[in-house]
Amino acid sequence: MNIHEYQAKEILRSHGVPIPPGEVATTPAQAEAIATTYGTAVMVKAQVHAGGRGKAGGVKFCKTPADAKEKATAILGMKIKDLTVEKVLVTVAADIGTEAYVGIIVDRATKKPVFMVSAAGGIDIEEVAATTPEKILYVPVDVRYGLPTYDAMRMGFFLYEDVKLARGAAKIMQHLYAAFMAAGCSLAEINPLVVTPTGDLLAVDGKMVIDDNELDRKPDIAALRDESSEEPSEVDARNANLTFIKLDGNVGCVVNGAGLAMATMDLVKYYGGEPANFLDIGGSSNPEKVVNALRIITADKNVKAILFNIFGGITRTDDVANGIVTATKANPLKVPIVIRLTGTNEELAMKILTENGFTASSDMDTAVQQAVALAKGGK
Amino acid sequence: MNIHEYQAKEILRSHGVPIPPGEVATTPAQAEAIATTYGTAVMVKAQVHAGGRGKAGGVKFCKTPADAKEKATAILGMKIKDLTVEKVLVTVAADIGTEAYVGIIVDRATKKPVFMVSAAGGIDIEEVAATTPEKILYVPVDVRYGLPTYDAMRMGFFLYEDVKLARGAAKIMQHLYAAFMAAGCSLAEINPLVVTPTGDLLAVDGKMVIDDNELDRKPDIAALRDESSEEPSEVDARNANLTFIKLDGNVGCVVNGAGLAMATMDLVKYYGGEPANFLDIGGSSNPEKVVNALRIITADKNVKAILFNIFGGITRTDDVANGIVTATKANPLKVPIVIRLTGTNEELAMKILTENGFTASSDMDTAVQQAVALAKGGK
Amino acid sequence: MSVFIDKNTKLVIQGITGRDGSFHAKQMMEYGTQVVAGVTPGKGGQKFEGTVPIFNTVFDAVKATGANTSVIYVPPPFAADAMMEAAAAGVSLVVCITEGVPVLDMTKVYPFVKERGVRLLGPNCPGLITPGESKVGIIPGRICLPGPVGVVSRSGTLTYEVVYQLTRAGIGQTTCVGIGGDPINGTNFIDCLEAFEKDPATKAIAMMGEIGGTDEQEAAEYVKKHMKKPVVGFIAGQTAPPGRRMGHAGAIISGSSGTAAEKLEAFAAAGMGISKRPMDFVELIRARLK
Amino acid sequence: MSVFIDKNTKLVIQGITGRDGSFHAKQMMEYGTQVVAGVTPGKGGQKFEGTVPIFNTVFDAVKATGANTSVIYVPPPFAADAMMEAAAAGVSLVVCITEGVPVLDMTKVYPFVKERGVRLLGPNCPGLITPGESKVGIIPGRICLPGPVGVVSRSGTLTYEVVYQLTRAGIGQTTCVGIGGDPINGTNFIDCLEAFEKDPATKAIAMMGEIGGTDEQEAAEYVKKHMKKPVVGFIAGQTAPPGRRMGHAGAIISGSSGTAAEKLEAFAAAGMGISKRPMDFVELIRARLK
Repeated sequence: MNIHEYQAKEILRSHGVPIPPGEVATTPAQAEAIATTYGTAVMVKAQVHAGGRGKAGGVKFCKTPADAKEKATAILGMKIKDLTVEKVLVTVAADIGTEAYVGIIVDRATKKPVFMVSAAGGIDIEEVAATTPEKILYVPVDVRYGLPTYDAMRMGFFLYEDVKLARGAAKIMQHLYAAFMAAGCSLAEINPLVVTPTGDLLAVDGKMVIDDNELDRKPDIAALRDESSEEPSEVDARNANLTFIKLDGNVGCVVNGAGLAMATMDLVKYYGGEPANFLDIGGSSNPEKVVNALRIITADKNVKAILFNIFGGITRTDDVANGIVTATKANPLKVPIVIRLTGTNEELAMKILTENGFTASSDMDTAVQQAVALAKGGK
Repeated sequence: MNIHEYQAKEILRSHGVPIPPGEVATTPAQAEAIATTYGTAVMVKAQVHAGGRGKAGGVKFCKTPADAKEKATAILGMKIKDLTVEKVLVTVAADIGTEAYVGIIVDRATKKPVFMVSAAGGIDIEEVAATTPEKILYVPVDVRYGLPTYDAMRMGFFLYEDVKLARGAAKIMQHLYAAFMAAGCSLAEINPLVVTPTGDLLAVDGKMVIDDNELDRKPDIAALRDESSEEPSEVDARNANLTFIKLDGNVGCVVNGAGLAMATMDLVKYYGGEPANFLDIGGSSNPEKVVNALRIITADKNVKAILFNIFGGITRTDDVANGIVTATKANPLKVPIVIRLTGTNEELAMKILTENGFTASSDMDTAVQQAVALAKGGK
Repeated sequence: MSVFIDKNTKLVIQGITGRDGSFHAKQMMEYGTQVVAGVTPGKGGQKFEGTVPIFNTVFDAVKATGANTSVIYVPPPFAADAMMEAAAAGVSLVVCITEGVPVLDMTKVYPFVKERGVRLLGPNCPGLITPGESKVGIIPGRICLPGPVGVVSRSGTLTYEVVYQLTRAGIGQTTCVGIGGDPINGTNFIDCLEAFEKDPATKAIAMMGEIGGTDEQEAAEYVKKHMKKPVVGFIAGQTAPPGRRMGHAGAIISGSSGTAAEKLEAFAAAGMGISKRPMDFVELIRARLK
Repeated sequence: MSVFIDKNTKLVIQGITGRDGSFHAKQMMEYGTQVVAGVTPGKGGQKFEGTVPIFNTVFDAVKATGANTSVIYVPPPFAADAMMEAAAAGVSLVVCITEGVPVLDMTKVYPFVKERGVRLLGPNCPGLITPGESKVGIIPGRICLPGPVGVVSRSGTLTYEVVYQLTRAGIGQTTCVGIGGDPINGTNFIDCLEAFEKDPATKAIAMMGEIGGTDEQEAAEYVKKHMKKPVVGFIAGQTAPPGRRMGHAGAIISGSSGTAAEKLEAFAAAGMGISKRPMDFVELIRARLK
């Protein structure tokens, strides 16, 4: 789950990371009022789940409250990568001496959280990694021991020669690590970490991505989700416990299991079709899920044919069949449907479908070919 | 460092361990007032750093506030193992169904905190260990992982068949472990852990011993020290950064290093003398320490001779010599002194001592023999 | 012959009385797996289906029954503890079916099982099956057939699909292993390839990967360097939108973007067969068994 | 010959610019120890006494100088981190002189160094010395003499006393090791006995224990089972008041009260010589060297 900059900063601040004062505004007047209370130059920053906000014109320096109002007017409502800006962060503008990058991610290879730090901050870390990899220090953290002071200091000295700054940065790493663990992150970044001309360290931008699997046990973090800033159909799917990603094709896919779902999309493409979505109904059997899946898929006007590909293991195929029957009774389909079912309770499923006027096959390859043909207007 | 029951219970309570309500009283009137506010039967419990309070009459059940006043009158001021009771804990008397023992200590052999739990609680765990060792379950904790739920549940089921009680006890173990780590304990005990007739778990007595080495970084815990309940000369020594234990003999010993100090006491005994104390001036050189050591030792009227045994490594023997000179100038000695010095800056030390009228040798064996003889009134 | 499990596997089921646990317990028992114990705290002393003794803890279960393998069907918040309990209690193989285990939990579980020398499969995996001998997990037994092919996959239902195709074509399996698709799991492709290479009964290997990470690339490297037996590979997610299943930062660390193209290239460089569709495994494997 | 350190030991000193660190750095350099680096955060780039390069981190020091041993003189709150840093940075021996390290810190440091295969001596120990070759720690060099006796002790100044007596009697030492008296330390008696048994130059061993714990009893058991070389033992604290240096609970776990009598009995049962006074080592060792 993505959270906004202002939310990530709030978490970081509560763990001791120095953050410039800031508040969120949803109207230009609010932005002006916030800038007035600070009485200094401010930054007005679009709060959307997208990179490249600066390049898109979503981050502006404002000398005066009037200026902040004007910039907020321009930014609120603008679109950045298809997402409408609903909120801006109004934050005290920091004097910037040097900029560094500090991030942690969970790394598959070492099976540990790994710090990445670089004195070349403020720009895309991907670019640094590609062009000057020696400018990044990687430090894996063994969570059994936490982040030891010596590793934090090692990173501090990698960023700064001055021992006072190195110590300050080391403390920030430890706070960042604590925040990362406490919030259940898969990624946390401070970019840039700034040294002001007076020698203070400040986290001028902050980013956090939360592991979705943490949300059940962290209601405070789960509450940070901003559904207004996400694709509505994906929000809908998530609330129905489905994994759904909208794409641009016309073959709506309903599959159980992420691997089989991807393989199904690949096969659609292989036979010249275009998948309209990735949709994994998951492992547990529940007719309700199928009902929701059909509702979400049919809401997409691009969808010209629907393909079910279910291999029943934990999933009982009779539950899926019942779901199809229930959903189509309530809302009759306007596009053709191709059903492939095999595995657990397959015979019962076939019986249910047949009795309700559906045909179904047990072969994936032919089902996919058929769906592609139907989406193209064939029979 | 020992802390009182009421202090340990406060720490345990703050970590979520269920503790019966209680307050400290230093006068019988206070005890009565506390009992009145509870409006139930209470226990009045002597707060001293000694075991066997119950057998000594320091723990009493009181039906009424008047009863509490009367029992507090008897307990306040009584002596338990040479320690005067200055405070009592007045606490709601729990209905007791069953009693269990739960403790953690730092174990040298496994190099881990180890839980000891037994359904045979309420009595001395040493007795259980000696007579029915199979009634104790030992569970070492790897601090890198903390106390896992499965180990806590394993202990819970060892104490109680009922899963609700097992879960409750498991939670208490986890709270106890958290308290143990947070307070920097070398020992923490709940004895007894009680199941009330209504099926609630309650920690009716609690004990904690703090690792002295933790106190510098845990000022809140250090502040719990109750000097009024300790031997005054030992308090004095500790405040002077000396390790001192008062004994009953007449040869006052000033040694650097615990091992050498013990070996010196052993040698005093070997030659028929009795050491008046254990005193380790520690590793770092500081004439002030010697001054304080002499002050503390000469305060003991039993001391008939003073023996210095210093092997200078980190300790500089000239610092020790200067300390002896300074201390005896300010407060001339009334008993003979035997000085053995060797090691770092030995020649300078000998010169300082000689110039100030002292004699000193470099041989431990003869120095000890001489001190024993002098303490016996010899020359 | 087989890898990891066989007819001597003595299984304890953690969460045996839960919805999924009880369903699959019966499935495994029907398949012939030696299910010697179940664990549900508070139900110690009872019996599952009148035959399998239930214990309060895995410790009790292992002590009483000599179970050497555990399979876990407990909900995500309890899964990490369940894996550690199994490893601490002394089984040598732990299979965690549970989906949705927080990845930070796994950063702790992984070294825990490693330092005890215990093999962990999963989490978020379908388990494994040695056709005709033993099944641990949720792979449907009737789609499998004893035979010479080792199957290893990051995905659940995709594994079923491929195994089913093989079985329908009369090509049996030594052992089918679903390693799970989570970022941190206990057993990876290389572990399985190594085991299959050592297993005399395995004559060819079918391997199903996914986009994301570099496990497949490393596996290909391993095949190239250490394997004499033929390996056929597949990658799911060739048409998946980039950046939705893995972050940029992960790509930086691994020096790879984890795309299907990159993985297939590694397969080709290792001389592996490449199955373009799931069903293409049949002919590719058949050719390599001759 | 010797154990743990010799003339090839390349030492980095953590806390080289502190009060104790700088004093003993000079002592070690004077004794002939190869002091190749010092560490003080913020003083990286400077030189100690004009010759020894100072680094900000142990990592930098090891990388630049190839130091294989570290000695630690940092204050107690920083000692645990310093031990872990040294172990992580790649030295094979870490000697921690610092006194007053919280024991709970050591419950974490101990597995950390163990899983890296690093030997830790201490904390709260005087270090070790191989007379004539190298000294790491604070044992005064001039009281030692090269020779055939291995010395191992839980106490600092008591070690000096015994070594001094041996040296005055013309009996030299291979290596003198102070393992420290803290409840949890990195190297115990058995580790040292094993090393001395293997060291061809060591012909007899002097071992000084204290009351508390069961290390001496286990060492005696080890001597009985595994040692061919003669060992003479001493226990300090025969007259110490009971219960002041160790709690009851510790005694329960170990099944022992850790008294001097018990330890001396174990020594006797192992056929060890028993030195009643520190000075008795001289004759007992002399007899065993013949």
